[in-house]
Amino acid sequence: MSEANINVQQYTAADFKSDQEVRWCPGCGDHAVLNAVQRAMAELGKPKENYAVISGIGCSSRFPYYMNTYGFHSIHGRAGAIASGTKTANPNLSVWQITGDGDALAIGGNHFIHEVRRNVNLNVLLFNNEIYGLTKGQYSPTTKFGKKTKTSPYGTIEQPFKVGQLTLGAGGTFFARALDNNIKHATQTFIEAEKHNGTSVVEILVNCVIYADQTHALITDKEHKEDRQLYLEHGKKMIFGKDNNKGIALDHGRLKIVTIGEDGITEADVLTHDAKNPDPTIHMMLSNMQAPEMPVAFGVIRSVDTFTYEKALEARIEETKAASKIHSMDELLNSGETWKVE
Amino acid sequence: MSEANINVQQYTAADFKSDQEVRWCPGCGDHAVLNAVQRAMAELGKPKENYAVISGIGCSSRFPYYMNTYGFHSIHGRAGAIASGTKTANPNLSVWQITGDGDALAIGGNHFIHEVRRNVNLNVLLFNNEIYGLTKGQYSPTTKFGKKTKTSPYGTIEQPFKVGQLTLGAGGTFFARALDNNIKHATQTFIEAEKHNGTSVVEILVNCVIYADQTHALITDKEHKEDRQLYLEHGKKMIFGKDNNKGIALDHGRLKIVTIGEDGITEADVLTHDAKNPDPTIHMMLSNMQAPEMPVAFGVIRSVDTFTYEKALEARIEETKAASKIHSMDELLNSGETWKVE
Amino acid sequence: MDKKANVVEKEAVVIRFSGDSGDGMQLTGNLFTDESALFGNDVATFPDYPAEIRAPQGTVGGVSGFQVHFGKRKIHTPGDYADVLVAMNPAALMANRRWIKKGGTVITDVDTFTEKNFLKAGFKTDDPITELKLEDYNVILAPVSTLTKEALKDSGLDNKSILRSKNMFALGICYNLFDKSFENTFNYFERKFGKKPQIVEANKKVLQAGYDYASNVHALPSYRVEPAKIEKGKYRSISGNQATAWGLLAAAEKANLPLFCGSYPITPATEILQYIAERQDLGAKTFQAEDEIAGICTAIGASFAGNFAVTTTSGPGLALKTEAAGLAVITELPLVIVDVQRGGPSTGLPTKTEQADLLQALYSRNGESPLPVIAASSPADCFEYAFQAGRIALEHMTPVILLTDGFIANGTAPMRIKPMSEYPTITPRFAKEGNSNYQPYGRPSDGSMTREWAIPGTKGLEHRIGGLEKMAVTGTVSYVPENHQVMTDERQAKVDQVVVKVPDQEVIGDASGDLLVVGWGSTYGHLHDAVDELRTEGHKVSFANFNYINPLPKNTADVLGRFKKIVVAELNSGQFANYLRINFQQFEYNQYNKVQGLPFTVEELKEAFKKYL
Amino acid sequence: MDKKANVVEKEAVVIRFSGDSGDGMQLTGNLFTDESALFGNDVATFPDYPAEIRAPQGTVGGVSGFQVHFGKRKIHTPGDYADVLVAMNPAALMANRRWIKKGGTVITDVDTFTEKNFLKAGFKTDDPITELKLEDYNVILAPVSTLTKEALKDSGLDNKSILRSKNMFALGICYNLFDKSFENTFNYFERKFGKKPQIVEANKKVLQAGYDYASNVHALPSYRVEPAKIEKGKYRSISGNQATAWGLLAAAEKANLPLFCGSYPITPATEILQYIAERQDLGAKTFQAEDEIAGICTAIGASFAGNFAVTTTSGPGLALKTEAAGLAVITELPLVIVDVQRGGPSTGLPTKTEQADLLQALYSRNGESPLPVIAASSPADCFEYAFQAGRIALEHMTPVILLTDGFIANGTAPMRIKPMSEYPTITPRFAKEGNSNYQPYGRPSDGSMTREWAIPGTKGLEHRIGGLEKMAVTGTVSYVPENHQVMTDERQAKVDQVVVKVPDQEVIGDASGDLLVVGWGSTYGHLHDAVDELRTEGHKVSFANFNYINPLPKNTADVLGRFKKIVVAELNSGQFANYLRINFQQFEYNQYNKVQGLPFTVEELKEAFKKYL
Ligand SMILES: Cc1ncc(C[n+]2csc(CCOP(=O)(O)OP(=O)(O)O)c2C)c(N)n1
Ligand SMILES: Cc1ncc(C[n+]2csc(CCOP(=O)(O)OP(=O)(O)O)c2C)c(N)n1
Ligand code: SF4
Ligand code: SF4
Ligand SMILES: [Mg+2]
Ligand SMILES: [Mg+2]
Repeated sequence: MSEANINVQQYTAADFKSDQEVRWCPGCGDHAVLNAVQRAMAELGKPKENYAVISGIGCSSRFPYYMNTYGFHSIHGRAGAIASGTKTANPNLSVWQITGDGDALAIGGNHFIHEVRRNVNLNVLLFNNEIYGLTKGQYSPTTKFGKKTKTSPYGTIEQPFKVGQLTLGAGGTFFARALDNNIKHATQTFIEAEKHNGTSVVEILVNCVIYADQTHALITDKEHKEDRQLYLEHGKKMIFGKDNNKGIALDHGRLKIVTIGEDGITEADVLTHDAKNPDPTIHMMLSNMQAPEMPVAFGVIRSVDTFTYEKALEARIEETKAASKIHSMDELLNSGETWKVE
Repeated sequence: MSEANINVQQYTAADFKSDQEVRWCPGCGDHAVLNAVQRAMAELGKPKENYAVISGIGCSSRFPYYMNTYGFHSIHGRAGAIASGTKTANPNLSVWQITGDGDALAIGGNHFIHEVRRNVNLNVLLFNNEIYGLTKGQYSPTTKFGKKTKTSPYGTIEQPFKVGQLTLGAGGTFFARALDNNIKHATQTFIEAEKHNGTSVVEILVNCVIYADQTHALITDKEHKEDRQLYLEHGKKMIFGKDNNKGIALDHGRLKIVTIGEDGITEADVLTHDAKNPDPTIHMMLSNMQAPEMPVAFGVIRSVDTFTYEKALEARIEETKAASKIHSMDELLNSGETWKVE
Repeated sequence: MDKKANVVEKEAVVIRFSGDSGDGMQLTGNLFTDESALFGNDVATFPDYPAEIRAPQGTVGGVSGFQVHFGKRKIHTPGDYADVLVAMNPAALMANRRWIKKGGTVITDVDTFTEKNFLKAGFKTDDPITELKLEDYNVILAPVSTLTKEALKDSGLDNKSILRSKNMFALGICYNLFDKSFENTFNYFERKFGKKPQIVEANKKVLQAGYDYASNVHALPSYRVEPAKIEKGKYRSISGNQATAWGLLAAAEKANLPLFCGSYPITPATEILQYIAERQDLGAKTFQAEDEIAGICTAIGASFAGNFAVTTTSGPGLALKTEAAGLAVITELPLVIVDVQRGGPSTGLPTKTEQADLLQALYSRNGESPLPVIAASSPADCFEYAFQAGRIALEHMTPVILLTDGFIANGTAPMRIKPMSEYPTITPRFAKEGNSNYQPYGRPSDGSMTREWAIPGTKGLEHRIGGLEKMAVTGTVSYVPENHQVMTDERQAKVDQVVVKVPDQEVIGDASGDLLVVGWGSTYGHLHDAVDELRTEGHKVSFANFNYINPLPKNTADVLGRFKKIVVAELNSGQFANYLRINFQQFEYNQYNKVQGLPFTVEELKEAFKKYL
Repeated sequence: MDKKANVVEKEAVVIRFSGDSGDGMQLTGNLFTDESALFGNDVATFPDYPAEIRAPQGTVGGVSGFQVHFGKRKIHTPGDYADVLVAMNPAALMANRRWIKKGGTVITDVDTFTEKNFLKAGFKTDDPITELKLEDYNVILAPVSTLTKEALKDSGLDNKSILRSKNMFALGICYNLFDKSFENTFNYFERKFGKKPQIVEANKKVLQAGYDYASNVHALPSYRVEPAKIEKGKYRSISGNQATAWGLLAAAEKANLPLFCGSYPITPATEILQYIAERQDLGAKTFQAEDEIAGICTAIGASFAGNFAVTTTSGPGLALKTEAAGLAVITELPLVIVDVQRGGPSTGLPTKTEQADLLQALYSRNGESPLPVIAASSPADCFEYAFQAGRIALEHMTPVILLTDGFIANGTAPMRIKPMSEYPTITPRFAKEGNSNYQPYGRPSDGSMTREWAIPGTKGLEHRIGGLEKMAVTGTVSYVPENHQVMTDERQAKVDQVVVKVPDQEVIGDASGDLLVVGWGSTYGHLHDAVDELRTEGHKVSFANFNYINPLPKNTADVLGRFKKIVVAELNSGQFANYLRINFQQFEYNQYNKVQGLPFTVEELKEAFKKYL
């Protein structure tokens, strides 16, 4: 299958629905993400058979069964390694890794930081519900400090990972954030992720209605959401708020909220988002913003183009082939020191 | 063994030498680090029996055999988890994890980021020689891009981890850097690491004379070393250079080198190092500085005090005990619903 | 109530409560069980959850069940087939059809018989009774929803809350059916909903309404199950996972060491970690690790530090722990590894039961790497075997694998509460402070092969251990060929020596005869019942259930040799049979195996064993 | 040279070159081997590195050795004991004393006999010959260093460079001893140091000096080993690890698929990864993963994508891969897992050899999780068995474990180069584009049980696979109890069916007799020689060496049944013997086991087997 083969096709989201009954709890945030991925794939227009959707284990990891593409529901934590193998073996596939906060950051943490470091061209959709859903409610590496769960009956004593910080710490070239209840924005974010060359990590804040209901409520609750959600776009000003008059500015090396029209602040004082800046400093600050003090950033926070692992490998192989005298096993076997017995 | 027990003792470095012959290659950087650790422990003056030195597998991980303390040479990559268990089980011990760039960041990557996240009070000495020494010269996750090694005969195609960036990405509270050929400074750095409450990650640049000789030469070579090594001290100006007239300043959110006395620059323009700043932004920039463009930072780059995992657990247990009616198995077995058969 | 005149006496009865996940069947079943136990019956129960957290309402996938077996005799299993099936909707009927005893009683809520529900449950017609061929059964189509609403029409509760107490109506019917009082259940309502008197009243009312309804339905039989002759004492109901957790806590107490549990959640083992996490009041430390490898490794680190360390998991997790288990073997550190087996291979059938990790437990480590393996055989005896696993680990300085499985881990049964003073004290061989001649791998002269445990922090015992082969006695690294043989043999001898702690293998039935049924672990109950019934039928069959797998009891060959034939029955493809072939090649082993994610049924076992009689 | 008059003809000779790590003994050994092979001898070699990268100079720990066995007959092993020991310093003498054949020749550099060196080597006196009781040996105290310096005094080289060619002096002595030409060695110098003519000349000069020295030492014997009758053809020298790598490459070529190797370095398997990494010119992709789990998982991902995927490791790494291996079993994806066994348990003796991962390979996965297991038996046949492992994996859609070990992995032997056209084409069952009725877990009617492989990117074959139990044929998730049994049985039947690819078990010697020696894998050579010698002595003993472990060859029971006694000899505590007990309980198995990190010696085997004759 050559690149030329990959023409834009006409699809609808329904073309990506498999015949399997979706088994998540009613109200689970995963439903919306499924919907958004199906829309994104339809919109991208790549041939359906070129998608491989690869997951680990968890509620969210049931995802591939519901997709009418090639799919692999693997073992807990290993989706990153398996997806890396699939993509390296066949760089023409569009590989989507589906994973949870437990799957990617607990048992799968090593594969996660290494796929990010290698910059394999994968789309990593990390469903962060801050809990182990499938095993019925134990704390995860993203569970908020102090939270009581089945394995922390007296409250956790662990600081959670910040997904963006960890991604950038591992040298990530792409980090974005989406929200289960904003399907339209999530769809666009997934499309951006697919378009990025390299490991595209998308943290999706999803709600587990059963074991961690309302864990993202500070951000999603109706009353405050406009004031606590900042939608970033490359090249656009970082403006948000109910009245669309709040902005993010840099003050002595730190981000702060300013109000346009107050204290002489104008739009010019507000930062313009530069997702393509190779320096990760501002991206790190943006991805670390937490409510209620600051708004939480959504959309593509960082997207820096560089070479990808699987393409670099292909290129190296082509160079080596061109430079080598050996092109078959027969040539290899007969190369170097040999002798004849007659 | 109670805290009271831990009086300052009189030791010399020799007290920490075991009777085992040191088996590293002549010229290996590990020898110097061993020396520095023994000096640091002697200087710290804690009872020798309270030290537990725990390693994985690798040349560097042979370390515990050479220490006359409690020691555990475990399996590849697992030192972080084992050390976390030891420290959590007995918070009175001073636990030193000895690990390599392969041991900690390849197979042990997950335990590494999680110990850092949990902030278990360990001293993690990460011997970074940018190679797998013990298995005779394969590239590691810190090997420089493009380097030819036994498993990359045509050059690597992978971006290396930056140890400081990864540590801070995982939420690290302490990061320092030391050099095998500066024993005195390394000794002091190890003492700082022990004094810090939490996971103290010290990246030690060591030279593998056999498989990656001179990998740090850009920093260590005689001619340039003063200009390429910046020794940080909390509260002190970031000044370095042959003539002690170079400094690090902040310019539009980026670090740059300035020369005191040129272009009107005075010492006041040079940054003062604040290792205790909870905001990791500057620490990240400092730890990411690379030669030859910038000097490489040595010493304690970040040291922020917060609660540690093992102490938080102990405190939680004490609270629970105080609040509970159950203090023995008999009480537990007889609690709740029971009935009698007569 | 003339109906009560013809009460039928029963030896034992199986009831299966089933309904939608939201129908409260687990609570209903537990309340019935408690009443039975308090009355003096012996009981065993098994819950049966759907694989999904919340499968779509009304579908077969969403059915939640709870089976209770109670009797006037010793109850060994939750029962194969239900005498009474309570099915709260058509899906529950559909899902459980195969589990109703021939001619049994079916109580179902006829108010849920709607076209939509039939469709969701996968019925092809609107007559589920005929479709399921239940004509010869005693089917009670009770208007449960209607009568519940009726009973609570003046309660002031909204419709949703009212329908939530439907399950109490069903429970009331069952109480009537088996002539039970419900004092204890009323007490439960008070305790549980004390702060909401409206709810307490509503539940009481509906329970009574169900009871009264049953009094008036003449088709309903009336049974009585007399109290059983049970060992005197105080009892509590316990699940296998809870008993395992508590047995480990008990071992820590008797060893006077803190318990450290390093684990990673995995079905069906997670609850052990949860039960231990609750016990911070007993000083237990749980470390929820980032993965299974960190689970066992933190435990090894804690063991090195001198705690009683354990790690808990299921098959796929055990696979991940084997490299580190080998480290515990070569360093000779005490450690208990609990494997709650589930359906395999790979992720397999995570919520189902199986016994297919036996060879994995025995042989999954690289190199010659022996360790003791023990298996529990009932929910309650998980306590005993967890305790023994801890005792062996601590007193013999070795990792020990304890095998349970989904069936006993989730099932519950009464456990007699023994005072802790009746358990043996556990005494590890600690090296003593100031022993200037401490040899980390010295073996005592008493033949026990157990090295001394020197705890970091103890003055003068500084030493180094590790995963490389070590010189005998001193423990320094050694590449000497002969020494490797010596250490290989010593490690094996140490495990063999554990046999001193292994009680002789018991035989249930006569000590010799035509057929010996051999089982291990959790199939105990079913095999026991099958053999009992065959014996009652006059067959010369006996039963040996193994709890100690490695080392096997001293008298094993003796036991096996006294029977004309042997049949090994297991929920796998023959792993214990193969293990016996390795150990006692002189005997012929027949096999009965099943790999369906389900326990045996007594019926199939009897049929299978009769072939050899 | 009248000395040459009394040349002794020899069947076969063992030389061991030994010296400090920096003395170039590996090169010396290899050059000698090449000369012998070119001359027409059969050869086998084994290097013996110190465990440390650079142990302190002059110590026993720092001694590096290289043993070569060459002969006019078929050579099966590198030899037990050396006819000639070259020892470049006292430490080399000390380290290898036990490996000299009684009365053999010892050539040592007397210039290194200094007090300091004696001390470092652990001698108690300054007379190593007496101290090591070498009086009855033919000890040549050659002034190697002095004469090397003498030979090069006008070379213009510095002292250090001069001393670096000492090894060529020793080689020259050996060439004289065995009457060898050194044309090929001279050629080597030209090729290697062509750009530094000074070095070429120096090496030639020293080699000649050594040769001339030997001509004048009358104590030195003169041997001749005639060419062997070897199968005609073109040969190359190959190590087991290289042969494994190339065999995998060959399978990829014959399957017309890219080779993907996902691995993590580990002794003694690392070289396989390295040899594959070199072969980017053949399109091979190596993925050096972050750990063993990622190694196998990237391979599984590549297999899913349609590559020929392999992962390579040693015992501790295999332990880490078992969970994922189970995933390959249940998803039925092709995959070769190579385990180069080393001394265990745990880290154990990483640079030493052992056969103790057999049961781990067979049984380490959770649940019933069968897969084929194959073992190679010599450096050269690693090529063949790696190829067969690939063929079975790809044509039967299953993971396959290939076992080799440190002994054959590091050892070298000549391999006859067969043209690739003589190897069978490998034809996986690909599902075809446009097959609208593709059933991921459908089984063909030909009984092979092999499901079809649908490669992502192929239009119309979109489907999902995973680790949960799957419905037969369709592959969708299924919790149906009977289906689990069906799939369990199908997976087993598929592996059993691989027997169609397994050749009948051969017996070396007569087809029946008094004793059958049974071995598997790498002990082939030693067992072969021991049996040959016993047969020469008139004993009715034969030998069966197993390469196919699971499934076993069809005629195994038949082979075993033809002998009065059976003895199973293995470098472990009896794992294959136990496996045979499981499979063929009807026979009695005697055992001979050794767990010392070393191969057998022919001598000890003969002695052991005589007990049964
Ligand atoms: C090797 C292994 N360990 C543990 C488990 C149990 N397990 C399954 S899913 C899961 C956590 C899932 O959490 P997350 O990835 O956040 O997914 P969610 O269910 O929340 O979507 C765990 C611990 C397993 N299946 N396999
Ligand atoms: C499970 C396992 N995998 C692989 C190995 C092989 N191995 C031993 S050390 C090592 C890498 C060591 O590199 P590093 O940690 O950087 O230590 P160094 O030798 O460079 O000091 C590897 C791959 C092993 N011993 N165990
Ligand atoms: S348990 Fe939580 S995460 Fe899982 S399906 Fe239900 S709502 Fe979603
Ligand atoms: S190989 Fe390298 S890292 Fe290992 S001991 Fe030698 S110099 Fe040090
Ligand atoms: Mg989650
Ligand atoms: Mg290294």
